[in-house]
Amino acid sequence: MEHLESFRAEVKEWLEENCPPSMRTGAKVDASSATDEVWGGRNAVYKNPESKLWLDRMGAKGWTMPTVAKEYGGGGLSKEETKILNEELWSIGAKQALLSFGIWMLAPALLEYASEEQKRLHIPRIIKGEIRWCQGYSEPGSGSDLASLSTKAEDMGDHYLVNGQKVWTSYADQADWIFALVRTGPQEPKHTGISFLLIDMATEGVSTKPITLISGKSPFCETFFDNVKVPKENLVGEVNAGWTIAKALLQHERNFISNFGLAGAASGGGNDVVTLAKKHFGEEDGKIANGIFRSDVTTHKMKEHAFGLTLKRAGDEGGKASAVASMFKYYGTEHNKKRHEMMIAAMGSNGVAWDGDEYDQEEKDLTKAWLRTKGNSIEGGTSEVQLNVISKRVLGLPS
Amino acid sequence: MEHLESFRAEVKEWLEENCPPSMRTGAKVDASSATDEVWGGRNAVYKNPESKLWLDRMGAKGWTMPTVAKEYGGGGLSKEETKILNEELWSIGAKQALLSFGIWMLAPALLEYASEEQKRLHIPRIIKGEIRWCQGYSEPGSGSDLASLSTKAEDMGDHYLVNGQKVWTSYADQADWIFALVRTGPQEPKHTGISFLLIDMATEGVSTKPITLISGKSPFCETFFDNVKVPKENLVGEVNAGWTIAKALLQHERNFISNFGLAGAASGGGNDVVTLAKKHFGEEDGKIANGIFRSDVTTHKMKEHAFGLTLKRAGDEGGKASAVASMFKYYGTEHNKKRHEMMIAAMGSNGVAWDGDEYDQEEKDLTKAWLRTKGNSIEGGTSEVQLNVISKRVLGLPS
Amino acid sequence: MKLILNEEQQMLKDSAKDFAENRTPVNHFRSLRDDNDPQNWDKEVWKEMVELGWSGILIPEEFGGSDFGLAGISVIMQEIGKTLTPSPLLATAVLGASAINTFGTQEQKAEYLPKIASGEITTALAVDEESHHAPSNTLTKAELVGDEWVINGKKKFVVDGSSADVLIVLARTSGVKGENAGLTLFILNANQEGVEVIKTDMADCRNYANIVFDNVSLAKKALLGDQESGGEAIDKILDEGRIALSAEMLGNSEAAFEMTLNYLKERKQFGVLIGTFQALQHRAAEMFVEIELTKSAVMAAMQGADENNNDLQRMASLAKSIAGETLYLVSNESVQMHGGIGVTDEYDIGFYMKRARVAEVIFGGANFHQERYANLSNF
Amino acid sequence: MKLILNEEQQMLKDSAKDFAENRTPVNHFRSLRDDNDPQNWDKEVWKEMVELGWSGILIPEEFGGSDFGLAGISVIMQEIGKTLTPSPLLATAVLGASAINTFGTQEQKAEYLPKIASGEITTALAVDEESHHAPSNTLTKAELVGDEWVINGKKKFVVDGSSADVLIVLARTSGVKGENAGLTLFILNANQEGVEVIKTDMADCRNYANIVFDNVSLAKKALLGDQESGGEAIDKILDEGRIALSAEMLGNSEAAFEMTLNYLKERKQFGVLIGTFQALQHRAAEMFVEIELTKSAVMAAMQGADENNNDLQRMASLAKSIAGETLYLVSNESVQMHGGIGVTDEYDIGFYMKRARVAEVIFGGANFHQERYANLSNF
Repeated sequence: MEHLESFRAEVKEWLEENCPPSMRTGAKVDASSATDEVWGGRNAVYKNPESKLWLDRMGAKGWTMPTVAKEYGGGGLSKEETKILNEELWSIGAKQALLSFGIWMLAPALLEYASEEQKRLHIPRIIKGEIRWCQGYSEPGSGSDLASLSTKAEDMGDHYLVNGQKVWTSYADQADWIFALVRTGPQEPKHTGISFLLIDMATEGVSTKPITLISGKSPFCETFFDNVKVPKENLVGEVNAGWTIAKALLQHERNFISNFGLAGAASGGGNDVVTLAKKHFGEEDGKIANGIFRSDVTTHKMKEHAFGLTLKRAGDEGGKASAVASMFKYYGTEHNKKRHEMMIAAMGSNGVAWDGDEYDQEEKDLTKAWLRTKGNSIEGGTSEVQLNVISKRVLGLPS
Repeated sequence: MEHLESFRAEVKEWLEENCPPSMRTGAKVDASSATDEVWGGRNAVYKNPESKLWLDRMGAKGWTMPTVAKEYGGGGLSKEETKILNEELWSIGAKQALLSFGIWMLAPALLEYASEEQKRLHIPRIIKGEIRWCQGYSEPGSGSDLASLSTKAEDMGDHYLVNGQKVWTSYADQADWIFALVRTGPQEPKHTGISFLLIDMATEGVSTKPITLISGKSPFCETFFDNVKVPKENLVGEVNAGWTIAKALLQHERNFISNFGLAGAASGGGNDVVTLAKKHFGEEDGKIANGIFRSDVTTHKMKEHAFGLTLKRAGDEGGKASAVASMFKYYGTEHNKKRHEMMIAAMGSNGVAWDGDEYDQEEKDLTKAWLRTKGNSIEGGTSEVQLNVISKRVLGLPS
Repeated sequence: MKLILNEEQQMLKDSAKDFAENRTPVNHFRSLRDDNDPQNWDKEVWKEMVELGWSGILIPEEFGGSDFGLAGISVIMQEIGKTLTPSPLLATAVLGASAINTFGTQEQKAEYLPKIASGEITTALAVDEESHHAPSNTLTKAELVGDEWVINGKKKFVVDGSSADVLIVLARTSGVKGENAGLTLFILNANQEGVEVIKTDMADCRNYANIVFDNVSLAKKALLGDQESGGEAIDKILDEGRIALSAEMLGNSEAAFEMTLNYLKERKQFGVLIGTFQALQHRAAEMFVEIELTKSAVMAAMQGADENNNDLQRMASLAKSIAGETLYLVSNESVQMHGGIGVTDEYDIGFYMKRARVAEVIFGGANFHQERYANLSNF
Repeated sequence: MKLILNEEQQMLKDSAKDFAENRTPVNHFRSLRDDNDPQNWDKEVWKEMVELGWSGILIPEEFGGSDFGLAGISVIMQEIGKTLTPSPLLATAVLGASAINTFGTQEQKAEYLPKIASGEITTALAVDEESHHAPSNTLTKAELVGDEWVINGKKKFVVDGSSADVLIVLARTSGVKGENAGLTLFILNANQEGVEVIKTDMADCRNYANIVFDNVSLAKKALLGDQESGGEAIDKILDEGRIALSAEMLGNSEAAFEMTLNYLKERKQFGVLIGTFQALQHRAAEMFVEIELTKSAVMAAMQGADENNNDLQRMASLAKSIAGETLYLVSNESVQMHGGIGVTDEYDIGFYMKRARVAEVIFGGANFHQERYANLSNF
């Protein structure tokens, strides 16, 4: 305990000295619209120089991935120490130094599946935010059947020759490297002919094209590989054994998305359905003036309450079963869609505004946010896939 | 036109002379609880002798099946004449002279599929109410997969030897004869080894046992066949071709059941959910005092309204496609279940009363009626089967 | 009342179907959108619609129309709804024509109806002032100053408001917010001094505007219908509009559903057509049933309106509410069943979802109409 | 607050599970029903429950109980709910014990609590007078006449009312219908003169009674809690009852769901197990999710109650509402998925449906609790 107390003091002191003032705004990061997010990478542009400073300092300490061993550039902290670090960051309202698919997805996979050499090469660069990664899984036509992918990597002796196309690659147009699933065993059964490959996007033959969604511009891209030469040392794990790594990563993504349902609910503020309903329908005796809508809001909020408690219970139980993740992914995204439907319904015509000066920016943003939620129950495994997983893996129903 | 006018006059006069006073009460027949219904048959008991008189007179005219040809004991009336007959019966509030599965189901099938001899033997007795029929289709374990039936009829040269068991035979304990599906071709594919057989229930080896439902006593029985000898002339249609007849009959049954959804709704009176809600929740400014329940009632009643209009539209379109029947069977029974759920919910604790003097008979009846509706979406083809039919036959979705 | 189309209505429907499929498939809507067309509808297309007689369907023959009734215009709305055909049909041929024909003086009819029928002018109906539809909440004020009416206020979410030549405006001549009494309708030219029309871009790329009235002076004859009779009049006009809009929404649902069924029949996953998945089959079957119910409600409302059914209000609310709920269901399910491509702008299905939510708000959403239906039914 | 069971609670749960599975499987309930047992529960079984200490879980050690709290009794309710075990546990060990322990004088505690703990008496709480739960609508009147309270009125739908030795009654000492102020609790023996207990048979074969109070005279010490404090007191007692009942309803749902899953895994139709049909799989998965949400709501409510969470009312309403809606869904789906046998009396699944609807009414249905939750949340 004494050690932890002194560690807390050290952290406090370090933060006091090193966290720049403008990085202590306490602002939450809103992944959909924030403009001064820091994603790092070769081409990063820092509107605020202090955010670069903050990244460099945190990166140097390895505190962007505090539990990773120091030999890979991490913080080398214990769980307890990490908890303290997070508490102290929280208490000064520190901004997140680095948003990164490298941190969230690739690094954990590399730690488990990569060679020692690969770990020493890639993980420190992720932690320092030097290299920005994107994920290349989905392909046109593959949909829920991810393993049907057909981007091929031919073994040319000293390198792989990659040809094909990925879709739904987030921020591919701004990323430096991509971790991709490729078909190396065209004759193998579909799950066993897949490998996990790291590709520098500066390589000749790689190109990207942004995808416009129903909600407007998006971070998603199509990514094309046209005779791209990839060094053989960029293969992670065994050849044709990439599906195992992919599954582990997908699970991670699913957990990540399932929190959507509550993200906004927890943040409160102007986007709460109750606030919006009172504003647009009016209040009577402190109640939403439209009785039918109030009734809908109530059942919705009660479900939200119970879902929040379920997330907490799963945490308290320490359960990490993939089936539970499927439940959260399913319910969280469906709930989030419903939540946005209720918000725009509460707003009447103001809830369907798109452009121009007659409506507030917040209103127009919400219209687009509503449309964006429609993807939540598709990306990272559709709701239908999650229900399949629950019925088969949790409930043991026969195939 | 002149002919029709004189026909109407004739009918009026005949009814004036022949319809006994107590048969003109205008009371609707409530299939679930009526005690003075007339079902005819060998063992019929007539609480009111005038109901026997009314049956005999209507039967003699053939007006229990007015459109059937006179040679089979029917009324020999045209469609227009039948319409007039029904209008005149309605206008004096005449009770239905005979309730009969023979009329509703068997006779139409016999007219289409039976031999001349069979028609002349059986149809007149149905029309006069001399023989009461029941239907032997379902078997334990057959469920939705009706064609998997296993009651077998072995060809013994001069007769069939029937062994097996039927379930859900309505009023089997009071019926004289049963029309049954039996397996005559055990080696054939399941749909082509089935025959349609008429069996006198007085034959040795036939026995019945009533089934108690969650709602209490029911007209349903189990019917057992233990080495029952059935004359070969009792086979309707070709041997092993019974499935065609069965399908035609099932369609008929489905149409029949699909009207459940609106039956009660149309009848109004004390069992309407709005009336019950106002009684038990109270009224404020003429509105149901509980806002949340009022909201539920409203959407429910609007759906009911649209469903009623859909039945009317189907009638106006003259469409009789089996797929439409599936829609009505599905929606009608699901709606009826919901309607009963809402009625008992409106009544609070009075909606779950079962026995004793502290609650009204009407309340206790409604509790049982609610439970009885749970069978609506199972009998005559489950809701799931109807959805399968719609998706495949109407929407053309692939198998 | 028969819930089937008569021969005349069937012919109109066939003609509209043909027009929508061949002249204005969804790509027509897409290209107007991509071009940021300032009017959101194409003048040439509208001219062809006028030539087909559609602008005059609610107009008596003496004023150049065909008097085919609300059912006639509704079947057209249903068909063009299938391809999201942009046009001022709702605002002009339904709302404008109905308002003037039902409540106008002989002089007003003679002035405006022939011009509507001939396509010379388009109209718009300015009602809403808040985010939720509520005619009785009208605050826009009309005061008699000397011989003239002076109008002040701001209207919002006016369908086809930015392209209309003539405006019909609901204003308060007495009473307070929340009262239906004291409302009066006025008719005026959109280029009248003091009228500021601000086009607003909504999610579905239909033409909408907010309109400011700043000391707009009108002659006495600008009254449409009797003074203070606007509450009742607007109800009748809106109910006709709601029914026609419900027909359009039904068309939206039918088209989105058909696109989705086709997708289920051609898209493979895990080696099989996704239309073989029973869970999707049952959801599709449920959508089918809801669409059938909607057809009946719309049919009963439009035929009833033409037969002067005294249940018009309740039927209009039934149609609008059910059409809205069905379109909500179908648009959501359609996008979900399309998977990833369903949320891309490149694919058409998302258009139906955007249209769905905006149409839901026009002239009252399901909430509004459920409450109205309940009140009219004594629930 | 942790949303997991502590060791003590887990042991109680295991013990209850064992008891229910081995001593009181559903057949125990069935045979009591078939025998028309006048009490609807078995004295021998109750004696064994008492021996396990269940009647004393909410009673302090000084009065012979174990003081294991609401979570302790709730996990037991959950387990015995799985087999529909009939017993006076809810009315006695939850409502009676909680009421007396929380609001009783030292004297009342000493008089009643040891007897409850030892199984010597059972209790019942008489609140409702109308078909819908509404404590503030109480009309049963208690007047002070000389030194005595005289009670007149009629209570209905009293859980375990016909077998109870001791009654706790909510009566009005002032104020009018609809007011919470003016309510007072009384405790009395059920065999008191003027008390008429009429057993009522409800659909689920639990013990219920209507109770008439005809000039029932009570000594002043029959007051439970302060005069006029009954409105607040009853709320607290009912909330504990609601939470325990929600746990039982959760157990009902879990058992019905498990029976249904087993059926899906063994029943064949068209040559395959019906559990392979995707539409049924998805519906089963949805039920699973609803049950998980219910578990969390019940867990949070019962653990919160024991930690004196100041959000007790809202949590109780959340638990009761969600437990009710889940049980409604599960009981309906379970019967439907069982097909024909599901609606026969011979098969157990129908029992859960009957229990579901009656439990829904006890202490307020989803409507009541949604309204309460909304008011408490300022919606």
